[in-house]
Amino acid sequence: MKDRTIYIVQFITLSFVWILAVSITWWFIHLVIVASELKDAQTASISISILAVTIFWILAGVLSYVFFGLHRNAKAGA
Amino acid sequence: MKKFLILIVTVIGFAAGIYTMRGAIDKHYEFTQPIDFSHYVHASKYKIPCIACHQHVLFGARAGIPNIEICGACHSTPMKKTPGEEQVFGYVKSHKQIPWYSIYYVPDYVYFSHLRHVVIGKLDCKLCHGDMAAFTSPPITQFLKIRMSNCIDCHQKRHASTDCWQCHR
Amino acid sequence: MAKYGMVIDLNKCTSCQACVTACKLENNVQIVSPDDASEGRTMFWMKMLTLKYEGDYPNVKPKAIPRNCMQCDEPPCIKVCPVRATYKTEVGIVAQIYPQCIGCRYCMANCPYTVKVFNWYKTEQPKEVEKCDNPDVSVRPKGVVEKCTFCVHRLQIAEEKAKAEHRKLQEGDYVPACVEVCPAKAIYFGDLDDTNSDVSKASHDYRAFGLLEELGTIPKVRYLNAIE
Amino acid sequence: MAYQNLNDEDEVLFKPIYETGRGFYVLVAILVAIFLFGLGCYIRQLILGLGVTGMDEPVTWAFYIVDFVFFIGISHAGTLISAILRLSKAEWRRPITRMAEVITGIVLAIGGLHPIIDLGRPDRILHLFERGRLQSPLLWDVTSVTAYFTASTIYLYLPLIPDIALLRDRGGKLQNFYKILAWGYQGTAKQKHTLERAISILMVMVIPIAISVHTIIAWIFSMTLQPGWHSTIFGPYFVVGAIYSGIAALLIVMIVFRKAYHFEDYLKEIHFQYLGTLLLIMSLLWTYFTFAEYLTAFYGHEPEEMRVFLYKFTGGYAPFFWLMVFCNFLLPIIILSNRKLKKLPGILVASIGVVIGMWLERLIIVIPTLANPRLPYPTGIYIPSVTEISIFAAALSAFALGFMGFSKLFPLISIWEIKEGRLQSVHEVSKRLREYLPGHPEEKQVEASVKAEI
Repeated sequence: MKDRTIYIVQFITLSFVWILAVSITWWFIHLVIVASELKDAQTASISISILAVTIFWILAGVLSYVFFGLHRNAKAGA
Repeated sequence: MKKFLILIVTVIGFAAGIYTMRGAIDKHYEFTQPIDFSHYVHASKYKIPCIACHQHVLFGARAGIPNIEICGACHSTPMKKTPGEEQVFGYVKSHKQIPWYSIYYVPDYVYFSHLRHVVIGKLDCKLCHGDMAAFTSPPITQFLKIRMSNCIDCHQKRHASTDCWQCHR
Repeated sequence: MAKYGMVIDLNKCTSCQACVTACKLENNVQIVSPDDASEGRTMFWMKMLTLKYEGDYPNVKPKAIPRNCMQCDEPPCIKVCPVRATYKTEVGIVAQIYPQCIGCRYCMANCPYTVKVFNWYKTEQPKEVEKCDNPDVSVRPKGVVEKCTFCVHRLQIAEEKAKAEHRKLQEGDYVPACVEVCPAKAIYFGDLDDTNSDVSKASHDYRAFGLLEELGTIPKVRYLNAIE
Repeated sequence: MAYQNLNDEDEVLFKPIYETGRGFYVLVAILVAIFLFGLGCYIRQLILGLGVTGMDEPVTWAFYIVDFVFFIGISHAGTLISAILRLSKAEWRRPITRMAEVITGIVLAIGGLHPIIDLGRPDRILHLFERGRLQSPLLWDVTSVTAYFTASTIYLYLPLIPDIALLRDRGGKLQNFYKILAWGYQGTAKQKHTLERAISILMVMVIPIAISVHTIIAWIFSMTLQPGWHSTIFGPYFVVGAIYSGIAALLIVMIVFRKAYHFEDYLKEIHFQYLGTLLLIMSLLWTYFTFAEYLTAFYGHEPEEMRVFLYKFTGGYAPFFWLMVFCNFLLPIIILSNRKLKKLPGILVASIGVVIGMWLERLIIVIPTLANPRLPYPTGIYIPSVTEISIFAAALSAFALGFMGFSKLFPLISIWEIKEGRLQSVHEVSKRLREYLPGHPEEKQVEASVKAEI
């Protein structure tokens, strides 16, 4: 298999983590909006979502850091 | 490798497809009403108001489909010779109810009251049922699809209650 | 806004269970098969709760009280619902929205009165009562939690009728089935905020108490203690 | 695919990936059969409703929730132990961490599914996303389990990258698979640095996430008003129990795979000794928590609390309760504090006892409270149905299958960490030791004394 395709597939697998992080953020924003519309436990929703969303973004960030770090620092020509 | 790519693309495509199709899956009506009833003739030509036949609208939850008692009130003597009227006579004479198909229905866990919407809320029938007076044959699909999002949209627009228990039971 | 509540006078209550039957029929509560009942899956929204047995063997006198949903003002069940299927309405009734319920049974685990019941199987009424189904109340599908709603469908209809007649909802326009049927007139029902209503007066009676009041759930179903 | 013997120093660790015996396939077949039976039972439950389980009116949460808490508890083996050992630079961690992380990943996936199995209407699971209510502990749980699963998978994957690169460089089967997963790792100094940095960020992050997961599971119970659940120490109590059962599960897995794959040279007696000591400490800690929990309930003597208390101690659940005390307290303490018994068979027995005991503990926590509601309802004893038991068996076999599948794709012992240990750690550790010691002992002096010691 060509290196190029391998890189693309790796990139797609990495993007899954970002899809997860973004969709969870989206989900939590949606829940906070619903909570504020219904005036039902807004503060709890906001604080919990801030906590959870940060964790997912950090995790996705760490994984991307490794991905790009490994590719940038690879030996030339390989 | 190609297999893997194809797999991913199909999975994503499938998910997207389901998501977009979610609302589009509708009940298809494949039947013809027993009589080729023309709302146009009744409501537009002879200017009969809706509630003259759909009488239950004023009194309760269900609108009810008018049947031989109401039809027979006018069609006891022949007015015009059309095949449709012949059929009505047939039903009226033999005291048989006309087997209309109901198109608009709500699930049993929803309380939809015509009284509340038409009498208290003073809504126009056209809002949900469309301009029935223009129809020359009986409708076969819902004009406003009966879906919770449609209810909620309208309730929010008109500042009606969106409290769950007002409609769910 | 009204705040509906109920007071059950245990002095008048004869434990005849008319309310239990009326509730079952009014709300299409499933009549389970004997096999299921023996497994502990009976379904009651209104249930006779035997608090204690008085006397010795041949002359045992069970002391039973009717128990429905307490319609708490601070309901523990709504706090834990993950999907907002149960919530407190503005008239104070704790509603259960069946099409929303995912059947996690967390509310059942958190209800100190254990009033909620779960549909273990698809609802299949015995043939004899099939035709008695009340069209005003939906038949719950399998896998959802249900409970006493103070016959909220009656409120829907009563409110609508009053509005159509351009008047306010009066006392007695809306009463749940158990109140209507009680032969001893032991159950008072009405607006707790209205100081003139029977129920409001009764709830401030010196005999009044609530079940497990100490938990801070503020039950809106209260009892009048029986005096021997 | 033929097994490529490259005469690597750690050839034994590569061997299971390329060679598969007949026993393996037989075992897989049996496990798949068990799993399929459980799946069938679940499908039956989907069609007929939750009535096929043994749950009834007051006992509305039973086996599935018990299994859920149990599996999530086991998952703490993993990441938590591996992160703590890595963080504290315990050198003996090297052959252990990988297995611990794999346990976490697989068990979390299985445990996380259990609440869905428990739902009456799993088809409405989307309501959680559309109309979720963040005040409900169940939603905290969904979030934290997802976060933990993501974190632990990443934490499993990152230390796996150098090993995948090793497999890639050997050639042989699944070339493209390894090429994709290796992420272009070649072992350059900068790459190593990147990886190590990421791992150290993750191990700091994983510990609070892991603790939060089990605390939140405890909160599902303790946030309610029910007697026996409404307790402030439930959070730490569950975490301690989770780590306890996790270590036991890890020991079982280690002993089994040591035997099956001939890892005797890597998993030495000393590893089991250390982990056994850890198990003993957790056992004492668990006993302390249990004692504190029940003593407060007993001393307060609230009637409702006492009803649950007596139900556990002398009532219908007494056999399970005392079996739990035996499995979690007596058995491990007798075995692990006795030098003669603290050998591999003894540790295996103690670990199995602990796993069973911790499962019973979850049972003891969930069911007696529900079986004794505050108001006087008639209650019977809860008896699980075939469906529940077979789904539990299916979950266990899914765990075994997952682990076996993993062992056929990746090395179960972190090869690069072993190599690194050989090359660097001896030197590093002696240097570190010198830092601890008062005075300034010379390097040669230390080496001489170390040699003399050996």
